[in-house]
Amino acid sequence: MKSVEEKQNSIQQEQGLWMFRKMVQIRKFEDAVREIFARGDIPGFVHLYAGEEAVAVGVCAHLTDQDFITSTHRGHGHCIAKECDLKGMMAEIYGRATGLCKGKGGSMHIADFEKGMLGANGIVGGGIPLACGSALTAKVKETDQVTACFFGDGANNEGTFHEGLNLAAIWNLPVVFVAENNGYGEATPFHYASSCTHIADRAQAYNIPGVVVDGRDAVAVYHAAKEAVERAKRGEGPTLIECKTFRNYGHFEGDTQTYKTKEERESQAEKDVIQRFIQYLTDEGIASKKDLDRIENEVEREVEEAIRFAEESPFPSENELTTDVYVSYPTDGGGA
Amino acid sequence: MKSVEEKQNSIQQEQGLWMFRKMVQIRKFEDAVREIFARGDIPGFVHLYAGEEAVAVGVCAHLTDQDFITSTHRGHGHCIAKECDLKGMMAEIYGRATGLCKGKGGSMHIADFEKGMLGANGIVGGGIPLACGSALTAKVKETDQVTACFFGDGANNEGTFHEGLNLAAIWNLPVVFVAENNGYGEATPFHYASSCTHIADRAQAYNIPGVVVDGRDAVAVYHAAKEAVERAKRGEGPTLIECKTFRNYGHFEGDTQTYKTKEERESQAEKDVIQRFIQYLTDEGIASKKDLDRIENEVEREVEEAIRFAEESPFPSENELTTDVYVSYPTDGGGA
Amino acid sequence: MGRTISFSEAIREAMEVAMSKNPDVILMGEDVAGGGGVDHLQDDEAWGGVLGVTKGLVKKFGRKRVLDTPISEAGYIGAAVSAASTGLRPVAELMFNDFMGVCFDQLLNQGAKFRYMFGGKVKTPVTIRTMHGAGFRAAAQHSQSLYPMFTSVPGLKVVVPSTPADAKGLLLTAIEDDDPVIFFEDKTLYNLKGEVPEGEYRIPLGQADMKRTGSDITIVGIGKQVHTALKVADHLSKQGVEAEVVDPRSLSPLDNQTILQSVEKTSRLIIVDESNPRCSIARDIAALVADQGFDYLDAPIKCITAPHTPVPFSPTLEDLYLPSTEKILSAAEEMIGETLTTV
Amino acid sequence: MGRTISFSEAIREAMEVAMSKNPDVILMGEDVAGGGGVDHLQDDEAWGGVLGVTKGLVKKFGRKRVLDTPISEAGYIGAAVSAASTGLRPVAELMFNDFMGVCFDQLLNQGAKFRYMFGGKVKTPVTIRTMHGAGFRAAAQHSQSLYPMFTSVPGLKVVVPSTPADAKGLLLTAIEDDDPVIFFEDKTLYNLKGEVPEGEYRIPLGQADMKRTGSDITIVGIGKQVHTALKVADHLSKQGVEAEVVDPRSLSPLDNQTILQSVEKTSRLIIVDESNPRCSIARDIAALVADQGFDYLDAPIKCITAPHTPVPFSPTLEDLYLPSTEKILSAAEEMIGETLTTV
Ligand SMILES: Cc1ncc(C[n+]2csc(CCOP(=O)(O)OP(=O)(O)O)c2C)c(N)n1
Ligand SMILES: Cc1ncc(C[n+]2csc(CCOP(=O)(O)OP(=O)(O)O)c2C)c(N)n1
Ligand SMILES: [Mg+2]
Ligand SMILES: [Mg+2]
Repeated sequence: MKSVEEKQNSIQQEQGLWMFRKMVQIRKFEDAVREIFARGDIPGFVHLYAGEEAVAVGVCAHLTDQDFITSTHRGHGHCIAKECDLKGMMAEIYGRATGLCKGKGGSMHIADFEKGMLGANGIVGGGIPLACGSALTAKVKETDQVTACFFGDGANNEGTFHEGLNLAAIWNLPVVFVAENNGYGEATPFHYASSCTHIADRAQAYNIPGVVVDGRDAVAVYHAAKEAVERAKRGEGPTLIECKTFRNYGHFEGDTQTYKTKEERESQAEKDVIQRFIQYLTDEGIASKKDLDRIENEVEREVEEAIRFAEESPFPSENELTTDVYVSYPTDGGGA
Repeated sequence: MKSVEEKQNSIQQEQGLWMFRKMVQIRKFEDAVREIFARGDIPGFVHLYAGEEAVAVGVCAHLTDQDFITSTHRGHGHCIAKECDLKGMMAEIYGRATGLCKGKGGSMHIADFEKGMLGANGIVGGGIPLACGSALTAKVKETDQVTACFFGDGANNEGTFHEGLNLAAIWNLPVVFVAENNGYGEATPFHYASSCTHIADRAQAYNIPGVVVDGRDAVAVYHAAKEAVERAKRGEGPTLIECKTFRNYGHFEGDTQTYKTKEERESQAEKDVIQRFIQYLTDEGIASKKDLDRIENEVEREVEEAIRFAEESPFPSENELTTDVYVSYPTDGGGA
Repeated sequence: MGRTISFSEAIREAMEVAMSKNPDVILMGEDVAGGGGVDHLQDDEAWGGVLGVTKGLVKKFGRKRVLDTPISEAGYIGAAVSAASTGLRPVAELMFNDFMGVCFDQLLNQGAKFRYMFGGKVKTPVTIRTMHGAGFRAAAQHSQSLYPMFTSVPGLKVVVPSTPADAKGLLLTAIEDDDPVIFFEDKTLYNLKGEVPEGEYRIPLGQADMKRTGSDITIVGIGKQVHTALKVADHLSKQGVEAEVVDPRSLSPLDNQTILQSVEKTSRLIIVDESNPRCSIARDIAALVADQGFDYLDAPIKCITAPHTPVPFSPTLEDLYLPSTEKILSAAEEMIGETLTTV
Repeated sequence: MGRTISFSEAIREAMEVAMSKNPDVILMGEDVAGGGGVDHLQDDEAWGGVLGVTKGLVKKFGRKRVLDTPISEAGYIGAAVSAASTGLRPVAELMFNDFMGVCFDQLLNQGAKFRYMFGGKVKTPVTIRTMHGAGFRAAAQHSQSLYPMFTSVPGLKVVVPSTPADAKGLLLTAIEDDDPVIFFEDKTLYNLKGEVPEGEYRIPLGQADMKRTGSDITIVGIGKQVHTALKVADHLSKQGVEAEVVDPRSLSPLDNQTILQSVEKTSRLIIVDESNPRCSIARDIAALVADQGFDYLDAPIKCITAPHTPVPFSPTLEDLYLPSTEKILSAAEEMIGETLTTV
């Protein structure tokens, strides 16, 4: 095992800047969505990823477009870390024809298979078996594609968690299970709903490695994910990484979070993941404050552009209602 | 902790003879079913419990009619250990009107709520959430009823296993989870399907005690169950007991068991659970060979009577087809 | 009669009445209390369900009877079913009916079949409350109306109320019913206000309600679509066509007689429902009438449903997805053989 | 034409052809190979599924392409769905359709909706093979016919074959189809023999088969009930009534045209199916005709289905549960307005 210092040193400049950019993209994207939602321009409900950036970014830093991820209802961050187009994402959230899913999916169902992003998911725990599927494809086709499977602390009590981890373990599938433990499933605390002390402890039940990392430390996530991804690529099977993290806002927009104390909200907010990563990058001399400011400004503009793009985009045309149900659409849609 | 000897000494004569009787009842009942099935007089398919008697009996020795059990597709043994009537059981398996479920349930769905037997179950893992339900009733009503939940090694990979154990753990429910590890789910070995070394290891994932016992040793099961039942009654929550056991016959009648080697079949059969318990009872001076022979003869007659009863019983009358769907059966059965 | 309260308040009231009367009634579900295990949380600040329907009940009845569950639907729905068959009378919330797929076995093969499989020797008085319906911009996995699947299962009863008063009366009956009942709540109706009787108020299952009488055409509406049907009826009335609007309220048991009698009177039938069309309750009712009411009919039976597609997210598409007054009117027009001005 | 082989051999053959042609086709399910991880087991002694339908395939294609799974239906059905959307073409076996309740979400909300939710940018060529049907004395949890629920889900295709040749032709098409297909196999038909073409043989989905032509009455049969319908037709023929027996073969897509054309010719319709009645495929087809074929009809549409009860275990009750030739004949009799001698 390398020491922590040695590990930290291994983040290369290019990688570090990419991570920073992605984290800032997520934060600014989510903050913008929050604002737009508040003024009523975004339909439905949205679950924001702000505060948890280090997790998605630290993991996806090791993945290429050929690798896969599965995601959750809180999926914007995973999409961005997997390099989905911000414009297409924002348009999707606005329900526009130019969205990544033509406006048919919405916030909870953004996918981009070309980027290996297999879909956000409105079903808690729904993505875990799916991660086994893409990993099975890689295994049968003998590619070295890895699947990262993101899910929340609430999801770790779903049956699919158990079935998926066991299946990945016995088939030795190249999956990295990433538990995003933000302490709550909706309003219910992790310690009430889960009988385990740490989600990572459950890895023992599958004879796979289980690791707890500080999910607000992008560097720590980066290193844990690196090991797990390499392990998977070597054909040594799945790993479970638990990232202890913090959700900056409510479960969904509109949640007043009475279940969190004021102190809890404030003390955690202090440990902001982006500030912390900036500190790291500058301390290590990987980037200057100027570089980072430049990136922030660029991202600022990207997000503005994404919003403009979305707002200027048309809604889907009427005929889109009944297309895309089947690849081949015989008769009149199944007798309907 | 008491020593093994001290513990063994604690089986009282009455209890020991009850256990012996129940084990012999199960064995003779199952062997009879096997014969009748082979000659074609029993419809459908049957899964026999022969070989696993020590588990059901060792656990149910601690339960009264007020306590509950949930069961599996391989449920005859659980029924008998929970004191279901042999005649009513046999008639049920024959599909007769006098069966415990009026012939409507069959081998896989025998239940007797008056005895606290909440039903065999055709769905692997299906009984695990149900066990949490009866335990919840006991908890809310503040009774000291315990629920024993039997399930197989195959079932330990179902999502319901995970959800049920977690639920019982966080709610501190009075459940004893009894994993009957006979090494196979159908033709698939435990070690192929399950990523854990022992099912009991999975207890750690729920912060509850997990115990492995030799499920072919009725005394060992008895003591492990005693501790777990007492713990549950003290309000200290669930325990997971894994009983390593052996299925004397195939998965269902007709299975030629090519997946077991001849040696495996023979070496295990040698360790017959009933012979072993006889040895114990006589060695300890709890019962004489004569007592046991008398019980065997009595059971022989009970099983014969049960068969006669079943064979002489009528099939259900036609109107039974549409009764018992609802308690109140308004209009013509839901518009049908 | 009662005061004017909302659909969601009416539902809460039914639970409150049932819980006050019978200590065996308990609530369970994800955040039905809200914030389970949070020490500092005042009970009146607890969520009370994701849309606040059970808010206040934990304050009144305590956390022993209002149980937050983990996100383990198979686990707690199964527990509710079995708690019911062993002496409690649980009301379990399956947040969105779309989540049935992770817990359906505990209803399909367990709760629904206990009584039959066990020869009539057990009852399972469990109520499952669950949200359904499109129009909330909640997309494909949170907008379905899946009651046809439940209706097809012998042993289950299925209720889909359309008004606050019906919701209260039916839910109280459902909770007190000795069979498993699946109670569907359209999330887009929660804010709908209406007069609701105070205290104990019950409506029997299997009794349709004539939401409007008329002699020219029968429109059967399910849940929210009762209101669409009423709108259409108003419009038709202005043109001299009197529609009878029948609200079955419970789909299983279904009040065949009221539907058939209405068609006997009007000779024309439209069924409006927002489930997908195939094997739907709309087609189920159509088939009932095509058999037992065939001789009454003067025109083809029309089902106005959602198309055979998932629920789209985009508002423009979702609005098209739902049955519209236009579609119903044009069906009515065709049947009556006259041109009616569209709304 | 082909040799005479059984329904189950025909199904195996379709898989064999598909696997030989395309390395992306894999099989997975509980004991579909049989004895996964057993060292001493010869591949030709492996189970090949609980009733031996896949027997021999592991010997031919190896354990890398024929995968025994743990008893984790949500896990492996979900894996099959996602393997399909990422490049494989899996055929997953859900042993009994009754087990859908433990894994339905992966089909209902995942596989079925991917294409639509993701804006048409993905295809999910997965086939789920599953056993259904009563008559095997397998009791309430192993005897259901649950295709109506699947038929109601947009995005899924649903196939219910009645003969060995259809089974082979439809399964090969299903496996090669780019959408998720649920393929239902009646376990009581496995030993049914029939002529089956060798090698590649395909039948398109959405194309009903006229199993018998006639001019007096249309009987639509589903799965095994096609055979009951044919028996009835023989009997009717002796009495001078010629029934047309239509086998839809796939329920989604459904071949509306063939059904409607037949009713146009005969003016009378009976649908025979063994699912429970409510929201069933029988009622679905009845509603179709009550709308689009109303003017052809001379008599009420009759659905002969199972009653609204779980499947009873006792053989005497189970026999009563299934649609009988007597019931169909008496429905036909009523329609034709003549007294027919019962079989
Ligand atoms: C099967 C299912 N059950 C319940 C829900 C409702 N729901 C949506 S998000 C959520 C909380 C999830 O908590 P967690 O997994 O910790 O993720 P987080 O929101 O904290 O990121 C719940 C209960 C759902 N979408 N799917
Ligand atoms: C949900 C579900 N999946 C699959 C089956 C088919 N099945 C019946 S018994 C069985 C094996 C169960 O193995 P195990 O739990 O070890 O119990 P055992 O038979 O060894 O007692 C299987 C796969 C089922 N009944 N239910
Ligand atoms: Mg969380
Ligand atoms: Mg086993």
